[in-house]
Parts: sequence; structure tokens; C-alpha cells
Amino acid sequence: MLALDNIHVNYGAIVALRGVSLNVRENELVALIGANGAGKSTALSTIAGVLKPAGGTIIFQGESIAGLAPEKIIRRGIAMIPETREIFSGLTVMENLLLGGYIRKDTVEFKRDLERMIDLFPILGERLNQAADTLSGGEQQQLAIARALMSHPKLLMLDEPSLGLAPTLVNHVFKLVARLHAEGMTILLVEQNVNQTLKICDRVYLLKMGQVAAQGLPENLREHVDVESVYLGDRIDAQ
Amino acid sequence: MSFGSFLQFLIDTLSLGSLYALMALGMVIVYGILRLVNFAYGEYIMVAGYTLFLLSQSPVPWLIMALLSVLAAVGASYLTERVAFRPVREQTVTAMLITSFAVSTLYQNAALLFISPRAKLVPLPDIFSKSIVFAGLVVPLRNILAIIVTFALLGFFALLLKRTIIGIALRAAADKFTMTRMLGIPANLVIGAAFAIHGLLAGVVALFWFGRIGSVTPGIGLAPLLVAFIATVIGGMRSLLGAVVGGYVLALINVAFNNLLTQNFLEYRDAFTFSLVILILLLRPEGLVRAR
Amino acid sequence: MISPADGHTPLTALVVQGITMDFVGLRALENVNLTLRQGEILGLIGPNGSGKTTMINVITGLLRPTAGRIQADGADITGKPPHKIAQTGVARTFQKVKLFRELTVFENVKVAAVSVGMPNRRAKEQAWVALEELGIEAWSGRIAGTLPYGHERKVEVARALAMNPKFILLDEPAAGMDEEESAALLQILTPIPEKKNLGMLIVDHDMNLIMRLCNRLHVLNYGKTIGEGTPEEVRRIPEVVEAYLGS
Amino acid sequence: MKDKPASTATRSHIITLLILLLPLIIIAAVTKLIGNVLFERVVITLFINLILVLGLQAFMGNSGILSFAHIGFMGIGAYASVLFSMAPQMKKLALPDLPLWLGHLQLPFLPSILIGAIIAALIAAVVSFPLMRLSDASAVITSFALLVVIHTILVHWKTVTNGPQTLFGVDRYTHLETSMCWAFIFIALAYWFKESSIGLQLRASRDEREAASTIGVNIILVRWQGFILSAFMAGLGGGLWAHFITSFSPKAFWLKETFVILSMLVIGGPNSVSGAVVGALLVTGAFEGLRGLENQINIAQILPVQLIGLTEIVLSLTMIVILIKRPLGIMGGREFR
Repeated sequence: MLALDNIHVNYGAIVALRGVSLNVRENELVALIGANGAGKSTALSTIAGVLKPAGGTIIFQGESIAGLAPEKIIRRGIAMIPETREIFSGLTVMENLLLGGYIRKDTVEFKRDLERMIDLFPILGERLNQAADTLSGGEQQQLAIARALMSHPKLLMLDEPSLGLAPTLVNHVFKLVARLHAEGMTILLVEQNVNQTLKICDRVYLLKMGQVAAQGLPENLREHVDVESVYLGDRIDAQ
Repeated sequence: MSFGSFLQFLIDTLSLGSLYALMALGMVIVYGILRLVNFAYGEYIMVAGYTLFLLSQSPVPWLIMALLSVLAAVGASYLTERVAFRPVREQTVTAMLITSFAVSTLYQNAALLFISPRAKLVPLPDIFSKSIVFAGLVVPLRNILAIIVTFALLGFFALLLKRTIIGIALRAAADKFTMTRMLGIPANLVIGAAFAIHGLLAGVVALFWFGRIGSVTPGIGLAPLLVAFIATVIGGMRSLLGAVVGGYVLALINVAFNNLLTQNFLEYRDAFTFSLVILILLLRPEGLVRAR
Repeated sequence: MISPADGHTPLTALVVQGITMDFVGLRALENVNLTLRQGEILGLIGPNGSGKTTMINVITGLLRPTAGRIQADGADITGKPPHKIAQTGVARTFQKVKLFRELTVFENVKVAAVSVGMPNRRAKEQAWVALEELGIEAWSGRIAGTLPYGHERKVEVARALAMNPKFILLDEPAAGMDEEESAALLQILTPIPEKKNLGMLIVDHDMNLIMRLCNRLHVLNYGKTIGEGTPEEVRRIPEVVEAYLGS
Repeated sequence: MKDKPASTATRSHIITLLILLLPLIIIAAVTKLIGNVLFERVVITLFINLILVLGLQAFMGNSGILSFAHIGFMGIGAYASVLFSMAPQMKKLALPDLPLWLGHLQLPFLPSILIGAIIAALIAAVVSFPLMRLSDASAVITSFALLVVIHTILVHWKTVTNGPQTLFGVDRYTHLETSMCWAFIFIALAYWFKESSIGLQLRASRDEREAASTIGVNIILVRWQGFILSAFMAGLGGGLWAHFITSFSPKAFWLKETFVILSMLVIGGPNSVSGAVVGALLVTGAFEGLRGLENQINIAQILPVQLIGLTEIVLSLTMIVILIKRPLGIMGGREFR
């Protein structure tokens, strides 16, 4: 469904991605893990059209989408929830959701979608007419996910959805992602909570310094790669 | 203060403030999204004025002329964005500001070259020269009209921004521009809409502005531009409501100065109001109404 | 290992006491205590969003803490403007490199020496020393905005060193570098604290770099301290492992 | 080894200054040879423009902040210098309401112009300090507000400015040689400031405000020092201009002049002294050329209407194209070397 081939991205003079290739198949939940600064967010932003790749190809459903503007990418069916969530703070919850469904332009369907979101996130239903900046961190994360779902994406990209959330909410987010996946959504997930991520994903890519360092099924990755060393460094006494 | 003079004061403030509020609102709509203080804003009023003048020989009714001149202001605003601002959008705020200053000069001198340096009379409907007598006061009808039209427009824009998808998108874009694009709202649509509203408000203000002064010159845009500057700073540069409040507050200050200051001091009125601008930017950089 | 006793006397330190930093609806730091001694390398680590950069911003005066005190070398610097703090001997680098793009590399480094009050001639000397320290004197005439990335980082470190600081705070000096580059940086950084008698605080995600470079580590999660100690001690603390890998 | 780069730096500074001065000397010499009064006026205008552009460059180029107030300080320098240089008999005619001590006072040209510039600098020092913490749009609006305030006062303070009417009877001091000398001094001054430790800190704050403050730059202070110097240079330019044109009104220190001077800096490139010089040369040349063309066409009545504003149109279009295609101006922020 989505295939990145040899993608290079530069941030000014910084080389953020050095030839990343990965693919996501229909109905899969693929995770990107790796230490901070490994290039996970950069990869998502590049797919979403916020960053332009310096080289390589991105094919989505058989068509090249590399370098398209963000407003075009979402129309192809790729929705992204940024790490910072980017809730429109002065707008109400309802208005945020309305913009989420902007590309659909169908009032009947909008009502049905809205009901579905309220079903999925009851708390948002209670706060529809409240300004979004009055929501708590966890509620804002739910709103960000709901807003992305409003566009009926074929591929949903989540960048660190558990970031900054209290432990109980972290569990909630993972359950939610697992549920969306179970309902058939194709998902590309970036997470730093490795243990939880490996429990729910189908396949995983490990990024290290802008490159794919390992990939495979979660259990294989655990067996063949010392994941802990990626995050906590090699043991000095082992050297 | 007698009831009569109070009423006079109120109507003066409201009618002047209405124009100021519309000016400021148009300024803030663009500023909120692009961080651009557009020096060419006053020139859209000039464009509307010359359109009226050029149409004055034609047989069309005044309302059509008015409509066409407002459209001309919208066109000028949209065109400027397309040709001059879009290519420098990615650059610094200062580069955009200088561009707008250059555009302003360009418009003014185009008017000098292609029309005339001399003042040209603008056609006005009869209703603008009529007055009504109310509670012992003679009130020009155009002042009442200005108040009504402004309130109607403000209501219209409040609805537009609150209820329509493009209005909501405009508010969202002023908050987080990239995210609006990631939801599929084209950047150029939002910015184009902002500049269209920018021009529309300038065009409407132009009708009443010329209603007060009767003629158009190439340099006519400066005074309303200054008004928009001050009102936005007073009200808060990032808040739409603030702009409207700022407009009325500025009118209140001006009308009060007119009534209170002696002739000697009145000459320095601009110096006073602009010192006030500096003071507000220093003491309360966000203006009276804070952005949410 | 440098222990306080064999360090240079008199021993001075950057002391952070009970710092709390609130943003609207978010507590970024909560009652954090931290000490950076001259001559040592302290690693400040923690997952994304744990408050590391906020801590550096608070110490260098870019943010004013909600509560708590910061002392550098005995002087209270809490709430002082950034340039005053810099002049008391606290230098830093940025996560996203902030070079003066239109200035030459030499000017970038020299201006730091000038700004902390050195006369022109000394500032020039100081700038050369710092450039040589990082091995980039050959680039001195280049306009900073045209440098390749690895060198930008080095210029930023040289700029901080040119201030002749007592404390230097490095925010992700190895970000965006490959293994080779980051190893080379390690070579350069390791001897500096002892040689210049300064305290070095490093934030980085490259744990291999951190584990090798630092004498002590300080771990933050959700703005709170969850562990302190030598690298080996720290990676045995269960909270730290959980913070990094999840439960 | 360590001294070598320093001495090459000094040499390259000298080379830069020579490259900048040489064309001006040639222009002045050619003007002297031709001996055409009209041409000489154009060249003097060029030198004065150059001084004003350099004054603007000193602040705007180094700090990156657009200032509209500059031409206001030019106006202050112009009026203030005239108050000191004008003969008492003339003052009775031109400014009859002056206070007695001022009315009787007359100083030679040089001290008058210097005092005028110092007054401009002092006023700038007092009013601008609190403004120096503002950036971007706020900074631009306040500097614009400052221009309006200065302009309003010049227009209405009849006692010392003759109000909106033309102030006449100013003696001529600024000739080809004087203006050229001043231009030389100002090129050196602007260059020295840019390379000085204050200028260096100011340029650092222009490129990265946060980083500058964390290496110890007191941004408000260095901006303020730059602003005062800039106002001094503008004030001196104003004094020289007043004693060249010999009769003028506050209209001369308003948006039109602001536009012309700003366009020179933007087209040449604000970040370097070379940019300011190139901009002043090119724009003055083009401006006077187009003006001349406009006049020829109007006199010859080739067109049925009067041709006005063509010069500004060409200038503003050039400016917009430069801003789009080459935002750092022709010189791109570099010096000749």
C-alpha cells in the first residue's frame, strides 16, 4: 500500500534520513521504533508532505506521492497526527472535528461520522461546544485522533501518541490503536514505548541514525536485536 | 454634558468608530495568518475611489457603481497577494513588510501617472447628503448608514467565521497554519480568502470614507492606513474582536480630543495618538483584547 | 574519574535547587535538584518530553522558573536575563543549531568572547584557541550559513568555549551525526572539562555516547528526577528502564 | 600563525574601503572636469543620499530591524542645524517668533551641522531605548509611529520650523568637495561600526536572537547604540542636505524620501556597507535619469498628459523583483574584496 524506497531527507544541513526503505501493507499495523533523533518523526512528516525528500521515491497505492503538498497527501488518503497534536486551540471540539472532515464535504456523512467519534470517544461528545484548549492532555490526544479519523483515511500515521500522557492514559491509547487496527485500519505508528508497541504491532522497523537498522516481526526483533542497547546504550562492561 | 451633546458624541463616536473597526478588522485578518502588516491596505481604498470616479460618467445606478468599486478593491487586494506577497511569503517578516511598502508606492504612483495628481470628485448618492433631525440634533444620514452597514457586516463576518467551513478554516489557519494544510485545506485558498476579505472591508470603508470627504487623490490611502494601524495595536493584533474594539476606542479618543483639546493642541492630535500607539505596544504588547 | 576531592580548588559548582517550571496546563519540571561540578561531565537524560531542554533553558535564563533557585559559582542567577547569566560563566549550545548565519566562522566564535567582555585582542586569541580545540581553524573564513552540518555543531561548541565558561551545557551535540562523526566528537569533548576546569552538562539521545562520556547521569521523566548515579548504576534502576522502554 | 589572519583581515578591510572610495573619487573628478552645474547637483545629491543610506544601514543592516524613523531624524538634523547656522537678520524674516537667544545666535556651518546631528542622536537616545526590545511587526509599527510623531511636530511647531510652509534663506555649505568628504567619512564610519565589537554583537543578534543573548550579548543595549549612531548619521545627512537645497519644508522628511532611501538599501543589500554604496549609486543614477527623462517628455509635450510618478513605479517594481529574486540585495550581504 505504502512503499518508501531509499528516502533521503535533509533538515537544512542536517541529514535526517539516509536512505530509508520501508513498506506498509493493507490492514497492517507497522511500528517505527528507535531512540530519539533516529528520524522517526522525520519519516512521517516526509510521507505527510510537510518535508520534501532530497532523494528516493514514495509510492502510495501505486502512485508516486513524494514531494506533494500536505493538502494533496491527505486527499490521497493519508492522515497524520503530529507529535505535538496541533489542536486548534481557539476552536471548539466540534469545529476541530468539522475541519477534520474538510475533504469529505458531505453533511449527512459528517453527522454519521460525528456520532461514530462520540461513540469511540465519549468524553469528546460531552465537550463538543467547549474550546479545545480547555481539554486535558489526554482529551486533546483523543481529539487529535478523532479529527484525523474524520477524513476516513486509508492510512493513519500516529507520531508518539502516548507522549506526555499519564501511565493509565498510555494504556488507553494503546488499546485504542489496537482497536482501530482490529477494525481494519492500516496504521503506521511511531512510539517510544517499545514494550507496549511490540505487543500490538504486526511488523516493526528499528531506525538508528536515519537508517533502518533492523526490521521484522516483533518477536524476531526482540530475539535478534538488543533493543535495550538502542535505548539505553551498550553496556560499558560488555565492551 | 447635556443629553443632546451626549447623543451627538455617541453618534459621532459610533459612526467614526464603525469605519475604524472595519479597517482594523481587515488588517487583522491578514496579520493573523501571515504576520504581515500590509502598508498597501490604504491603496485598496484609493482603488475603490478611482473606480467610483471612473464610473461617474456612466449611466449605471450608484449602487452598482458602489458594488463594482468594492469588487475593484477586492481584486486589487487579491492581485497583490498573488503577484507580490506569495513569492516572498517564505522569507522574513521584514521582507514582506518592505514588499508591502513598495506595493503601496507602486499603486500611488500608478494613480499619479495614469489618472491625475489632482483630486477627483467621487459620485455619491443623494442619501449621503441628507440629514435627519433627531432629538433636536441634525444627524447626517450617512453616519447612521455607516453604523447600520457596519453592524450588518460585523454580524455577517461573525457568522461567516463561526458557521461556515471556510470561516472556521480561517481561524484555524491563524492558529496553526501547517496543520490546516495537513487536513486538506489548501494554503492558497485560506490566504486568498483572507486577502479577499481584506479588500472587501477596504472597499466598504471606501464608500463611507469618500462619503465624508467627497473626492479621491493618489495619497488618500494614508489616513485610513494609519487608522488601521492604531486601532489594531490598541485592540490587539492577533484578535478579530480586539480589532473591532480597537476601532471604536480609537474613535472615542479622537472624538474626545476634538471636543476637549484647544486648537493649539488639536494640531498635534496625530502626535498624541501615535505616542499612545508606542505606549500601548510597550506596556501591553498584546493590546486590550488578548488572542486565544 | 574526577572526585571532588582531587579537583581544582576552590571547587565551584552550578547548583539547581528545587526548580519547578509550569507552562499553561503543563508542569514541565517539578522540584528538580541538580549539581554540576567544575571538572566533571554530567549527563542529563530521559525520554522525549521529559524536560531536559526546558532545564537548560531555565538555567540559561531563556525561561524564568516558577519556583526554585539556581546558583552559579556561588552567585544567584535565578531570573537574571540570559546575557547576564552568560557573563557569569554559563555557556550553552542548542538542540537545533543556532549559528549566526551571515557571519564567518571566526566571527561566530569571536563574538562570544567579545560579548562576555573580553577586549578585542584577547577575544581574537580566545577564538583561535577555541577553533583549534575543535579542529576547525581551517574553516574560519567561511560564512557560517554555508557550512556542512557536522561542522556547524563544532562551531557552536567552539563558540561556547570561547566565552571561557565555568559551565557548559550541550543540548544534543551529536544529534543528526552518524556513528563515526559522533565518535570523533566524543574524542574532542572528553578531555575538555579537566583541561579547562569547567563543568560540562550533556543532553543527548545517543546513549552510547552518554554512557562513555559521562561521569554521572541524572535521569528525568515527566519533569521529575527518577534516578541519579554512575552510568552503570543508572541503567539498573527499574524506573529508568521502564521510562525508556515502557511497561 | 595566530597573528597572520588578523593582519590579512586588516588588509582586506583596507582593500574594501579603497574599492568603495575609488569610484566616488572618479565620479567627483569627472564632475569637476565637466563643470556642468546640473550634473554637479546630481552628484552632490548622490553623496547625500549615500550618507543617508549608510545611516540607515548602520541600524537596519546590522540589526535586521526595519526602521521608518530614520528620515524623521534626518528632518530633525536639517531643522536643528539651520537654527544654528542661519544669520540673525535672516531668522527675523524666516522665523520671526524664535526665542531671543536662538534668534541672535549664529554659529559656523560645521558646528551647526554637528549640533544638529547630536540633537537628532539625543532625541533618538531618549525615545528609542524602550522600543529596542520589540521586533518584527511591532518594531516596524512603533518606528512608523515615531516618524508620524516627528513629522506632526515638524509640521505644526511654527516657531522653529515655519510650520508646513517652506523654510527659506538657508545658506549653502554643501558643495561637491564637502559632500564627497563627508561621504568618505561616513563609509569609513559605517564600515568601522559594522566591524566593531558592538556591530559584531548586533549582527549576531540579527541572525539568531536567542543564541546571541545566551553568549552574553545585551541585545537591547547594542540595538540602542546602533540606533543612536544611525540617528546621528541621518541627522548629519539632514544638515548637509538642508545646506545644499537651502529651502525646504517638512514634506521633504516623509514617506516619499523614506521610500527612496529604503529602496536604495534594499536594492543594494542591507547587510553590507558595499550594498549601501552600490544601492545609492545605482538608484540615484536611475532615479535622476528617469526624472530627467520624465521632464524631457513633459517639456517636449510628446504625450498628451503630464508624466508623473514613472520613476517611483520603476523603482518600486525593481524593489519587489529584488525582494523576490534576491532578498539580500545585489551584494547579497557581502563586501567587495
